[in-house]
Amino acid sequence: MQTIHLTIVLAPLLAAIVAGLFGKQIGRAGAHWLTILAVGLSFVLSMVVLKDIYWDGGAVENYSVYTWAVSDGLRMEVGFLIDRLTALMMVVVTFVSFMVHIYTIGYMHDDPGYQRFFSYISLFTFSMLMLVMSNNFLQLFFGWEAVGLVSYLLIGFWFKRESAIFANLKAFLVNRVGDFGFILGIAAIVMFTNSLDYMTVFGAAGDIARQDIAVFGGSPWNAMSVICILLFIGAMGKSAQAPLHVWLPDSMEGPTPISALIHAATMVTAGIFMVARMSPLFELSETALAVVLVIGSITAFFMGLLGIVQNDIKRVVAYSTLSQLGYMTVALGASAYGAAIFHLMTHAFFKALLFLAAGSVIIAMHHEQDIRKMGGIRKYMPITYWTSLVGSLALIGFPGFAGFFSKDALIEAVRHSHWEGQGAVYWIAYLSVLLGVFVTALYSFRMFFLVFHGKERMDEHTRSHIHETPAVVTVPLVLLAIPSAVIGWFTIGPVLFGDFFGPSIFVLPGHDVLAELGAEFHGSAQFLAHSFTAGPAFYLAAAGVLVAWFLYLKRPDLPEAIANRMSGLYTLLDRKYYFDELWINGFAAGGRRLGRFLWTRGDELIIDGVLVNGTANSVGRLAGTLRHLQTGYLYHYAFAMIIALTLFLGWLLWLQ
Amino acid sequence: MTISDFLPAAPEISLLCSICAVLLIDLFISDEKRVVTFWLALVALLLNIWVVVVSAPPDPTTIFDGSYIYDPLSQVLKVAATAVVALGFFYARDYLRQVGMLKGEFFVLGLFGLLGIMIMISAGSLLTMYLGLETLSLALYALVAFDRESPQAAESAMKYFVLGAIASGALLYGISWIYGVTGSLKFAEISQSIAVRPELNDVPLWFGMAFLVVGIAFKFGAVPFHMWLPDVYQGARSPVTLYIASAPKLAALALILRVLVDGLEGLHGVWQGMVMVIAVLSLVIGNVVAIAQSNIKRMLGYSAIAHVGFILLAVFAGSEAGYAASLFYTLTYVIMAAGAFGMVLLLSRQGFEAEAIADFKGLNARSPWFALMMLFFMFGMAGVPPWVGFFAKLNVINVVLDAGFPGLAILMVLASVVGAYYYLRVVWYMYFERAEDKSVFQAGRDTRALLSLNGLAVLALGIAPGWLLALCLAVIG
Amino acid sequence: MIGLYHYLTISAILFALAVAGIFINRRNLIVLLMCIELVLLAVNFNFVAFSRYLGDETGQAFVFFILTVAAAEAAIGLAILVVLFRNRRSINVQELDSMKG
Amino acid sequence: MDFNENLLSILTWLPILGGVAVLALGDGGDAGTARAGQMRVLALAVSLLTLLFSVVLYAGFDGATAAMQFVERAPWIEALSAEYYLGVDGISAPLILLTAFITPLVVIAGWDGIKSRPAQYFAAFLILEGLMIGVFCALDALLFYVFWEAMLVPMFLIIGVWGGERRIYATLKFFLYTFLGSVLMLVAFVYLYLKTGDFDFFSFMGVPLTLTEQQLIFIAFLLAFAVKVPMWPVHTWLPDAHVEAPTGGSVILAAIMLKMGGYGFIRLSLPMVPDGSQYFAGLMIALSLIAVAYIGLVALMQKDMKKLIAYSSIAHMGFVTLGFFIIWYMGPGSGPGLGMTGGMVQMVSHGLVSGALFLCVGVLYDRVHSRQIADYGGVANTMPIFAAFMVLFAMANAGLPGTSGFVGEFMVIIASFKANVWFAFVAAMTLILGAAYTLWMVKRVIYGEVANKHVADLKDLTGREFIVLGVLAVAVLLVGVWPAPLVDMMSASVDHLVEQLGQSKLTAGM
Amino acid sequence: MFQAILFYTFAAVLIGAAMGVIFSRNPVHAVMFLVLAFFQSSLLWLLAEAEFLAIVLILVYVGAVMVLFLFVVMMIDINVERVQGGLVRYAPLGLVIAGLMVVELVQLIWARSRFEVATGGFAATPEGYSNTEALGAILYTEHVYAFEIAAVILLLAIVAAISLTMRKREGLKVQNITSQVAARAKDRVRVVKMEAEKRQ
Repeated sequence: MQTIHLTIVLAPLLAAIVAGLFGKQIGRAGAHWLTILAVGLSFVLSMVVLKDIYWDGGAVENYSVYTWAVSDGLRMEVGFLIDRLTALMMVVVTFVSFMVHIYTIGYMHDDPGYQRFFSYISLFTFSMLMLVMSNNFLQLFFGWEAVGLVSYLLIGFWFKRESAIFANLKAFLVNRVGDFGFILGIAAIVMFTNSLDYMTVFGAAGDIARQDIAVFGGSPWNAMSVICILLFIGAMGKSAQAPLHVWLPDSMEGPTPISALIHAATMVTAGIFMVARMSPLFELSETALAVVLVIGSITAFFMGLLGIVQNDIKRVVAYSTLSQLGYMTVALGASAYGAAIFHLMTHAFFKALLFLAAGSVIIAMHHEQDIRKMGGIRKYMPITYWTSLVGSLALIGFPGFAGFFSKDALIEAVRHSHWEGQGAVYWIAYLSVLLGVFVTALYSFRMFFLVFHGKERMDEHTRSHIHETPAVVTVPLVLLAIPSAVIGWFTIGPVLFGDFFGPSIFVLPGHDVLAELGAEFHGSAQFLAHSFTAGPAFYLAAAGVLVAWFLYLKRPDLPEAIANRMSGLYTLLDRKYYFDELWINGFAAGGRRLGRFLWTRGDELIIDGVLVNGTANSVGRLAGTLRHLQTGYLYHYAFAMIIALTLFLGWLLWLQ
Repeated sequence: MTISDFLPAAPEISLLCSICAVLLIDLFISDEKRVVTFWLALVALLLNIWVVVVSAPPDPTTIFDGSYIYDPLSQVLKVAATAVVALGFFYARDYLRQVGMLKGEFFVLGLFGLLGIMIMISAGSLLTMYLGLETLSLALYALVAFDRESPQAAESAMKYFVLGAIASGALLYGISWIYGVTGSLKFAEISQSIAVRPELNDVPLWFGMAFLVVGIAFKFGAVPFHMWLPDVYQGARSPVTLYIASAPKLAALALILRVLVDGLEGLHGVWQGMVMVIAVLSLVIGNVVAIAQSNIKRMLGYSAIAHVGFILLAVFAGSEAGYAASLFYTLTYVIMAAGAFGMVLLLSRQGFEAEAIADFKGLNARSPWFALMMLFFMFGMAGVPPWVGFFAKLNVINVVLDAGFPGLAILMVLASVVGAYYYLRVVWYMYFERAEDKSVFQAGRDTRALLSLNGLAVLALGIAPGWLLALCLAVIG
Repeated sequence: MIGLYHYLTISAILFALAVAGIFINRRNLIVLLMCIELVLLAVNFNFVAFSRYLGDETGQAFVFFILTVAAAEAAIGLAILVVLFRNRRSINVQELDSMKG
Repeated sequence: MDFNENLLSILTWLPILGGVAVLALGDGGDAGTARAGQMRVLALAVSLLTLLFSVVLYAGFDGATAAMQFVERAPWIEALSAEYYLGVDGISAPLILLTAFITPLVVIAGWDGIKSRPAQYFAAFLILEGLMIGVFCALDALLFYVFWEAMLVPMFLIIGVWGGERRIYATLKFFLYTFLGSVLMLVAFVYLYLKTGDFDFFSFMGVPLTLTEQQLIFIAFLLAFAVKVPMWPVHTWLPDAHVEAPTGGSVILAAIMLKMGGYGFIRLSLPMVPDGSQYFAGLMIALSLIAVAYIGLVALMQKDMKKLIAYSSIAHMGFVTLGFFIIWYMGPGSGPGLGMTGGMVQMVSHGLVSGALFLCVGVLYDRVHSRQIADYGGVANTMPIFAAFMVLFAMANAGLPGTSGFVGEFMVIIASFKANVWFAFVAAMTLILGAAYTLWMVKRVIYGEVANKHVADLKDLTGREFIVLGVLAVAVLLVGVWPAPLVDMMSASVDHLVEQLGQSKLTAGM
Repeated sequence: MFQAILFYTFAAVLIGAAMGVIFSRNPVHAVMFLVLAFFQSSLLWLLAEAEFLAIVLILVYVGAVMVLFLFVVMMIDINVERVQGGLVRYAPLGLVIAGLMVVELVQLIWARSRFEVATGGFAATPEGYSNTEALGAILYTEHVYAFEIAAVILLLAIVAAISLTMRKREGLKVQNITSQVAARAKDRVRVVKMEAEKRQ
């Protein structure tokens, strides 16, 4: 089994290295064959692993591959922890990645950086696998940063575009803000346990929770809360939770397959995965869970709102991703880790689908991304149209589609998570997720209608060239559409309520909402039926679709009127709540101003000018002054001698 | 008294004979063949070294009723002085030939100066010391004025003369008081009577000592009795500056060791204060003012003042290790100074005096080897290891700290940082600037070899300073 | 009675006058040379007085040597003066400042 | 053959003698002559031979013991009881390897970029290499000091002769600054010598000292090492020196010379005056953290690539000192060796990464003759291979896991959290600042449209440049992926040091 | 008593003469004052029974050295007017310093030194004492080394003075005996045979 694990990880890495270093030699076809084979191999083997651990009842494997370093009692290892959570993530990651690889052949067909691109996405697959398969914090952090690096490289893939290289820098830096918290969290863990190993740390969780840590002078905080919040800051960065979400919409500057792979399906869910993985810690800090809950709900609702006013097709999907990530986070905060992971999985399929479909549209539109310049392309691109519809329905949680099961379960979980002392937090979370359903439906179908239905607003030249994209594009669409439609039906039972995760996720008995739900769960059909009566979610979604239909197909003049009427709100949304301004003009510019001040005033003026050169110049001036004592006149010379002699004599005579 | 009683004084006697021989032979040499005088002088010097070595009695002895001392210290100093004078003559020869000043007087006066130095080194009484000092001084006055056509030389000679005479006057006045209080002129007896009659350790003797210190400080060129030094270094012709800058420092060291240590060791507590003030002032003024100089001879003059500060601080510490440190410092400094002025001479030629520091610009392009040698001298003087100047300074820091003056030690090192600047400036001109002058050196092969040897010695002594240090400790102890 | 102290005092006054003469005189170099002679004279007074006080002729012998050296010194000093005068056509002390700083 | 008896001497003197040979044989004035070519080959051969011997050192090194290995001992200056005393332990051995590793790269990097007096250039580097190795080997304070100071001379010349526009100002500042710092160390050495009677490091470590003495000695050492590291506020010589130095000079300066300061702290300050170090640990930590935050911000605003990297070096070296001094704030049994190991790994890593970055800048400078960020843009279009290297090293500089830059930072942050939450808080800001200044530079230089004609004319890496950067890249990744061999080399010595620091040296009755 | 009067008289004149040396504007006058000062000193030394030195001072010093001074002063034709001035401005400060030095020395002599001074002045010389003889005795025995050095110094002074001042003056007509003796007729006389001029 260990060989399989290693193969899963190393196959994409080797492919990435070969494609990256010897891209020229192996050629375009060589690059894509090599990487696709490698990722395909990983996918197949991941399935083997999943099968082994789920169906064949294989044991959880936790072992170290090699010792990275040992210092003063702290062992830093590289190793794997393969349990059901991991196995599920591996399958998701490799599957989506596999799809994206295939899709890329078509999407990047004419790009000069073809081999480089394949190298990057293979490298990404490796990094993501390292992240999810890790059995310790060091490797987790490695994967965490490595996926960030690849994300950086891929957002800036078209490095000639000023907007792209701005976006990748921004993405990296905002992620670094999260990592800042993350590494402090790891440090805090090491402080209390002197270990980086998951199992050791989880074993010591109870101890940590009983300890305090003095952060501000005399007021000690609960150690576990501090650790969990710090770790969650990392998750906020990677999973684009407000206010660290600003990088994700901009990351759409990268090629679309990347948006699908990294910025929708896999990397951004790393934070969700991490929190789920750390559930033994988070469970012990209700403070931390409350923070998670609030951040998640804010993201879920408010980021969704932004999707309504966006006109770039990919950005709409991106804001949708933000919102969905918020949902997952809310689930985490409600201790419904399983629901979060479940939603993560379904989301991976349908969001990848949506992105790839959007990409397909973009290809057809000759890289036009503005939905205001589209419309009515349904008839030109039937496959894209239908798969998009599946994706959208899955996204809004239309009953029966994958997203429905996961989202509904999630909302239910939040509704049940009303445990003691949560008061306002509970209501914020619950209302956010509910209203979010409406918002999701609204923006999803706004986009859907604007793109595929209604008037054809593109120019003549473009229209004459619109046609369905080639098979390498459409086949992954179809392959992704199938699970998007049906996977929820099959998997909700086992994954969510069938104790799928077993010991890999730890929930305190008092927090276990999923168990509560599970008690009422009697099969997918019943769950489906139940949704019409259990809560307003379904109706909210339907309302969203209707409103979208009304505004964008029936009365396309209305949105503008509304925007004009409520210009304040519109501007607020249009400017994305001014978060960009806060980060760029506030922190970044402030940092630069401070840097300039410290440089010119501190370094150049005070240290260099006054202290260093000042000293040197004073010595020079002193030299200039003292040399005038040497007047050249004989009598002054004699005078000096005599005065000195007289002073010596006086000293000896009177003072000695 | 038989002739063999004079044997310890054989070096002085033989040198005087050599001088007379050179003086006479020089009369019969035509100007074209004047270089013969140089070789004669060189032979005289080599002979002198030989005599110093072979005539040494097995044990320290005194002759002429204690007026003349032979001890290992005197032997070392005499060999060193003779050697650097020879070095100076060598460096001077090509220069003098090029500027048409190759005259016998230069060598004769130089030999007379050496004789004075040797007399001082072996002086056992204040009288001999004074006479030796005058022999040296008179020779130096004449040497400074040696270029009769140069107004600057004459001016500096005049300054040197007048101030030197005042200093000798002060010295004599001090001697008279010491004579009056102790009733003797001989160091051994003075020291003896201070030890026997502690009541002598009082103001009258201190006054005498103070006047003596003035004289010594003048000879060393220590602040505030240093004013003559930069002018003389600058005004004299470069070979003369070389001469003044090297061997007489050894004489000054002998002067201070004989007078303050052999004679007035009992007043150590009193002269320590004076020496410290003088040393500190020298250190500070010398290093700081050197920065402002553009004439390299003048700059080296100020640098000499700063080095004297170090030497005096070593003496100030007042231990045997301290005296050894001062001896080590002086010996090594003299080697470096000779080399540095040798470089100035090497660069000069007919109608061109390489006196400005700027004249060293681009030397690395003209002659990498000699640029390297100058670099050795400069870093050596700056006290950067592995050149020997570092160990000289290290010893001084060592003894000063040992004497319990950490503040002085810190002052010393700070002063050497300031001092490093002007040495670096020379290096910077040689290596970092473009050459303005492209001419080739005209010095003979032998001179160049000697100069190279001089530079390498500065490095070699720095890498293996142990034997010299041990020697210094041995001859002092 | 007139004794050691009186001679020493004369010597002291002469010494002080001589050095004062050196640094207040900024006219004629020859006067400076004469001041130096005065310094030596003061020293000689001390030696003679101490020699008599101690009853030891060494002091007087020293004076003898001082006189010899002073003569030699004067000869060289005057020679330098002559060289200087030939070069500069002046022996004004105030004009001897071509080197400074 | 068995060189172990004199291995350290060989490592020290081989490059020096090689340098002297190159210098003596000369180059006939400029780079074009056949003689100059031979000298290049000779210089490379000597540096490679040294590298070979360093491999012998590595092979023979026993990581399990904290004792000095390959010890050589001979009398040197008997009057001062100074000895020719060499030896290495886990603290110095990695730095020697680093030195031996970097120098051949520098020689290759300067292969034909140096037009004037190439022989002197190569000789200076070889001599410098020997002296630097000497510093790391010396166990006698006087010998140490001699190497320490002598090192300044070749560097002074390297910057001054082959440097840029303001080279004279920069090199004088460099020399005087560092000279000022080290002379006080000399005074401290002499003071200790007077206490112990010899210059043996171990005597210095063993002698009891009062707290006042320790404080004063610490300050004297501090000035020497803080200037070298450099620590805020005595860092301003470094940006100037780096900017004006030729590429090789910058590389050596950043890669090895700065390490001298860190080495000094760990070899001298900590074990010789533990109580003094403890007394000043707060100050040291504060200065280190200022270096991380303040200098990080300053680096952000630099317009000159070399200056930016120079400032980044200062910030990174802040981690080294932070790692060394947090030990006093960590409770017993909380693994204080971690910070120290982290600091030392950071030294090695920074040597590789900053050296590589300076080489990258040198590659650009050789082609365009500008170091200004504004003169570039879109270099990736014309130099894709170079861009890949540059991004890799930039990432390493930003401390990306998997590269060497991460290892030390990670350890130090972890350890400093144990000491105090806020130490770690400020230290971790490097994650943001380091990425910000490095990647912002990358963005402006590497990415974007081709900015101007110069960039359009750029040629990608030559084979030689590729080898140099490639070797460094491999090293950076190797250390990042598997630092254990490096860490294991150090661990015994670090443990020993930590133990040593636990014992106060205060004299009884104080 | 008589001795005291003599002493004070001579001393007063001596001091006066010394001041004359310092303050006189004309160097010739200064030399004359200096000669006067030497004479007074000589007299004072006679009072102290240092006869030999007193005589030597007059004979050697005044007779030779002072004449040399006078000679140089006369030789160097100095414009007295031009070298005046500057004296007054610095004189006060100079005199203060000199005064301070006198105060120090006088305080030392009279208050701080502890010589056992017989009230009767210097101890009387023994019967039959010859100052000259005594001096001679030690000069050629105890101080023979110093004596030799003094001789060297005089030699040095000769060499130095000659080398500094002796010069070959341009246009000075001297005989060169060697060349005169070595002259040959053919060097001096050239017999030329000239062609007769052609008639125009």
